[in-house]
Amino acid sequence: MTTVFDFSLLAYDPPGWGRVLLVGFWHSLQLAAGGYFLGVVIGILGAAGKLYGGKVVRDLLEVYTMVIRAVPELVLILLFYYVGTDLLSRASAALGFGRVDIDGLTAGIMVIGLVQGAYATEVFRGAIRAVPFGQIEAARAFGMPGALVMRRVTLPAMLPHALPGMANLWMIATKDTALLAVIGFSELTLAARQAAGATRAYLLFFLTAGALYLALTLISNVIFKRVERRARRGLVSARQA
Amino acid sequence: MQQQAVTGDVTQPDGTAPSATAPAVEIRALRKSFSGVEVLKGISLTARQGDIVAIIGGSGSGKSTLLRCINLLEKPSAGEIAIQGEPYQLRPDKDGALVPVDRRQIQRIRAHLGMVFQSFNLWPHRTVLGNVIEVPIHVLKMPREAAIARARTLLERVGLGDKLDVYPSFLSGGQQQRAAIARVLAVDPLAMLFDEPTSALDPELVGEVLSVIRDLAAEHRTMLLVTHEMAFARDVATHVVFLRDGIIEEQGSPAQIFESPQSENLKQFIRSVA
Amino acid sequence: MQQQAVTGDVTQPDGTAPSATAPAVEIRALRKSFSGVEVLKGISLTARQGDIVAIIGGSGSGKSTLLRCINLLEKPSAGEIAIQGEPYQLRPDKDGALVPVDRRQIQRIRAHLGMVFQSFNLWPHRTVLGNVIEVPIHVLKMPREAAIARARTLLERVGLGDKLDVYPSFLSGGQQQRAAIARVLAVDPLAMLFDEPTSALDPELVGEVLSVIRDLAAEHRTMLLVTHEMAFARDVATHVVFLRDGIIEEQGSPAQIFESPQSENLKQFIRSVA
Amino acid sequence: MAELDTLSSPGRRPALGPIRLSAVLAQPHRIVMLLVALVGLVLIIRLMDWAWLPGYLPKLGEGLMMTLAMLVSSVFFGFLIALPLGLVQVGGAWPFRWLATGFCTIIRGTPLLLQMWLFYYGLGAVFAQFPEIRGSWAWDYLRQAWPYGFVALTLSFAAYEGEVMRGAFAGVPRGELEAAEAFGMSRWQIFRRIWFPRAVHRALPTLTGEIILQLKSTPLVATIAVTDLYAVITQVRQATYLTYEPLLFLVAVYLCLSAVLILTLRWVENRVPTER
Amino acid sequence: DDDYRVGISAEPYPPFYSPDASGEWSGWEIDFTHALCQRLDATCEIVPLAWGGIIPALKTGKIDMIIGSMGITPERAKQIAFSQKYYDTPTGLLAAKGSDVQPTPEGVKGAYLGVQSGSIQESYAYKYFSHSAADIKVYQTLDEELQDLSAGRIDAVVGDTLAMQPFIDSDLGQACCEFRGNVAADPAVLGRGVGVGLRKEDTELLSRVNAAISDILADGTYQKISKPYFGDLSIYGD
Ligand SMILES: Nc1ncnc2c1ncn2[C@@H]1O[C@H](COP(=O)(O)OP(=O)(O)OP(=O)(O)O)[C@@H](O)[C@H]1O
Ligand SMILES: Nc1ncnc2c1ncn2[C@@H]1O[C@H](COP(=O)(O)OP(=O)(O)OP(=O)(O)O)[C@@H](O)[C@H]1O
Ligand SMILES: [Mg+2]
Ligand SMILES: [Mg+2]
Repeated sequence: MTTVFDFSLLAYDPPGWGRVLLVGFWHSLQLAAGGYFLGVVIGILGAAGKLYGGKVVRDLLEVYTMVIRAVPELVLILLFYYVGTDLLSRASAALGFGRVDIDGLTAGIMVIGLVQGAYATEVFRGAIRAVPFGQIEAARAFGMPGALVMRRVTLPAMLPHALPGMANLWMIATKDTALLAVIGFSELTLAARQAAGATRAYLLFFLTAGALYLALTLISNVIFKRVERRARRGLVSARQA
Repeated sequence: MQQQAVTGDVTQPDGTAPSATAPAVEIRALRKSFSGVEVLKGISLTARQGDIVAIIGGSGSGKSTLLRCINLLEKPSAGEIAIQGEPYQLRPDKDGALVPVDRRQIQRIRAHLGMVFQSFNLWPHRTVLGNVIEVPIHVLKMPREAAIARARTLLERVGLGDKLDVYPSFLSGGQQQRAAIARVLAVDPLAMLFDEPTSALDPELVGEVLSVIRDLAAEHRTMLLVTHEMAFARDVATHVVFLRDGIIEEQGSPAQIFESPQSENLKQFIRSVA
Repeated sequence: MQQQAVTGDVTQPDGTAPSATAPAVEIRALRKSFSGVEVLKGISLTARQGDIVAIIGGSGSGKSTLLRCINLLEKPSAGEIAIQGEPYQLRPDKDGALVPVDRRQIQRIRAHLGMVFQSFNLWPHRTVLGNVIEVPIHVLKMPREAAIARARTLLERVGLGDKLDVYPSFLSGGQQQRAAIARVLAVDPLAMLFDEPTSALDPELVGEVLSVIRDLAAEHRTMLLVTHEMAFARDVATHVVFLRDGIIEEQGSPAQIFESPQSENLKQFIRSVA
Repeated sequence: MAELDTLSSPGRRPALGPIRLSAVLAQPHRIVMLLVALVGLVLIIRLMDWAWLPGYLPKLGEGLMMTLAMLVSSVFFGFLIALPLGLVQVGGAWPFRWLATGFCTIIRGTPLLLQMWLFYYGLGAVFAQFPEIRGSWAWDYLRQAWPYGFVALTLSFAAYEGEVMRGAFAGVPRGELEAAEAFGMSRWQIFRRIWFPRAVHRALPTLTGEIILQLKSTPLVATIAVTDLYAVITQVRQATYLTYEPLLFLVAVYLCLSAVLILTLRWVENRVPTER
Repeated sequence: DDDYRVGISAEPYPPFYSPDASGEWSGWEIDFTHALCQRLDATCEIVPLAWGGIIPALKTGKIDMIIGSMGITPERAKQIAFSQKYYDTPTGLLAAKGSDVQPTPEGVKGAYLGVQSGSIQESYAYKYFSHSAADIKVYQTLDEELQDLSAGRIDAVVGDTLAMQPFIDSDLGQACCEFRGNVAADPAVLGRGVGVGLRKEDTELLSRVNAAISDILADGTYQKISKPYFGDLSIYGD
């Protein structure tokens, strides 16, 4: 092997490995987006449960977030991937639906979503609590049903408070996809490793993958900044800024 | 709830019997405890259509709690409340509070009770116009176009015709409170509830808001108004209710209350705020 | 800086010529701009040893800026400042501000100018005692034992003898400000500079701090004091300086300033704060 | 992951220690939940296959020591690097500021796993090409895997904690520094006596969260052939072909580690005065 | 008409299976799988999985067969069923040229050895070499082992001789390393060749797979598949 990079290895068409990397990157994006979306859904439900739910719901959610935040993502991924999908397919078999087949992408999305969900729960809980209670009370005083209050007032009003946390979660989601390399899901990191193994150009492929991740982070940063500025339009600090 | 049995029925300013208009808000034997401490100790009160009831009293006397019970933002411990003749259907829960039997009844009634808060509580993520059309569209299911047209008129009326697309946090306190009033007017409320609508405002802004309320009073809208502005209460109220320590200690026309207070406490209160 | 040439030299309360004590703080033709806007427009002022100069004036008149220029927390744009007869050696930098020629001279002089801030600015990572001994030990190189002994006496004196090992954030505002005063006293300052030392305090705590300053005044310590407490200024100051719009519009004994103000602006200012 | 400190205030973590045990038991539904958990635990112990555990205990112990060694050393050295990283981003000359910001952005913007592989397989292989390096004393270390894991973990911690320190340095109230200046302290004295201790002080409360996050990053070293706790469990899984037991055991160990860490750090935090 | 999901390891294992630059998996075992599935009258999908999770994946139904150079060992046979062997490979030791490592417990004294995680060679190395070797480093892939061997970070690799062959033949391999021969046999650890892994309950599939393998061996397909990869070398063993 040489230290001089052979950039022809990155060409899109074979024998270049560009396509493999891009497909891996695409998988990473799908994973991150799917897991993030699932996490946001779990997070909103979890936050609502923690704030408005019964004692038992609250405690269970507390256990969920605590376990997720105390156990390494890598371990959680293994646990959810092997144990989770096994339990799921056993449950469905027991219910007479036959074995469910969970493909790698779905499993990966579920795993990342569950991990993200715990953090998102905390993000949304904090954000909802940052909404002055009077605004929610005003909505109730106008006869809005609970779900409508949530949809029309609580969620949009908490968005500016949640966005910084949500931006961070997205960054974490994109990076956590790399962990799925460990269960053999061919996302960007594993693709880079396979390419590197086949060509022995380790430095080249890992640096390329790193650049892709970094580009994703930087672009996401810009987008989130924009969205945040938009969401903060109505807030006082927007005036000061 | 039987009309004639209502105690503490508000008498007309001239001290004659109640006029013939229908009751808009009726409260009977209302009690409210916060974790064991009784804050309202049996309040009965009727406000008829067009009545403007000023609720006065010292700090902690239960004024806000009374007002908040009227649209069930606080769950009473005992008693009955009826809006426009329709009593809330309540049942006691295990903590001893009265909770709605049917949430939808409460929501339906609430939609026609406009509450104006001390701290405005506009929704900061919507423009002024957005705040005003929110409830008509999403709760009252009014067509969007109609809601906007009406909101424009109302905002024009409270002097915010040029602030439609501004976000609330860019308004002064007085403007925010006027927007909040417009938001309440947009549901064409059976009764309006004001909880110290000017006490969070700088002195120079109070006037703006009071003059808007004065205009509303001139239209004979039913209003219940907690206020510390005695001059204003005397001026616009048709009835004044003096609350002390969770009971109505005295009530009557502004003239009765302010010129010839009976109880020692009311006398002292009027002295202290003068 | 020549003594006799100083304009705006503060006259004695009785209106006679300046007493013979040496000047502690001399300011001559001081100007200060913030990004092009001139905030101090030529201030000349002398405070002699033992003088207690109250600086009054409306918001934004430049009081804080003047005080902060005295120990060079703000870099003046032009003018001269001397402490105990020693002028700061300054040279203009490219932005037009005067910067120290020799940092160490400034540091040496600063160590003997005690500044008490409106917001206390105690160091929260040190106990009250730690705050007071910090400068004596690390700047003045006093032996630790001596510094502690002195700090104890001073804290005793401002009424914090029992709070030595408490962290500042556990003190009330008034106690924090008294600790800040003790911290300043620990350097045995040639002059003390107070910038609205009570305006961040709740009304009931103001008295504590003022009484400590009053005690210091009785010892004839040189003090320059920005304050909004007119009664206090009249009471303790030997001279009062009225600042308006970056210039000294009027100055004199408290009696002159408060009983027979000359300028229209001062009259209005005194009316407005009364 | 500094970004998470906004999410997980460790101070608000639920009952983990004896401190809140009474509060836990005061609520009847918690007793029920605790009982359910206990029954579950007993079932797990009784019904599952734990025969492998005694035999692997020594290895697990070694793995645990490796995990802790990685954690402690990377936190320690990472923090040392984070201090200048934070400082120059607040008050440094522009080349340093740019370098520090760039470093933090790159490390925080790419997966740690990838960094680890880059260091070990990429850089490590480059080192091997130079006979000078292969001949030197350093080779004994460079040929091993743990130095690369250590470096990757340390740089990662430094980058995330560097962001925290940047905020901490920038957040020291101006007035406190001005007070020091007004007393004639020199710049170096202000830095050493006020600015620096205050910044560290402000950063401390977030440190617990950062350390927990770092603990959670340590198993990644297993992927470059460092035998930490996770790697030992991987060996167990491959030797016994058990799906559940080794993973559950691993989760339990990490839960305990986190709990112990949180309690220790909270204890340490309580010795340090904080602002109200 | 049947659909089977065939698990291989996501860690490339040339010449048996590895992804190429187009992302497709190819290699001897991929060809073998196609031949097998043809005889089973089934469509087979290749599913790359982490080696460490491949047996759980089979047991939980994520895949239906493992055709991934999995040695038939008694330990594994407790968990899953194996078909008859379809190839056999000796375990050998490939050492760096400068070192004097030999494939015996005494021969590896003080050496850094590399093995692949979860492989039979790992078990073997732990059983016979762990006392004398300086360290046994566990790698995720054989590629990385060979990479580190050529880089000099380990002294020898204990690996599948056939899998190491392409490297040994390459310029890089020629330059750096030498094959030092096979280790002493121990079927209890090294197993009885490589077989198709199946769920224990799929007995019907097992017999069909066994029949298909016999077919492939008998009708010359086996030689035809092997030729491009191994030339005339017989990988079936005896
Ligand atoms: N949510 C609550 N929980 C517990 N106690 C409450 C709550 N709300 C009000 N109280 C108590 O009930 C009493 C009456 O409160 P309320 O707010 O109705 O007084 P108020 O007359 O509106 O006073 P103010 O003029 O200060 O607004 C007070 O003693 C108050 O402390
Ligand atoms: N750092 C700064 N940058 C720009 N302008 C400043 C700065 N500090 C003060 N100013 C301006 O200088 C003018 C004088 O400010 P200064 O703080 O001295 O007023 P003051 O008399 O102390 O007022 P107050 O009574 O409100 O404290 C004000 O117009 C202020 O806006
Ligand atoms: Mg109130
Ligand atoms: Mg000021």
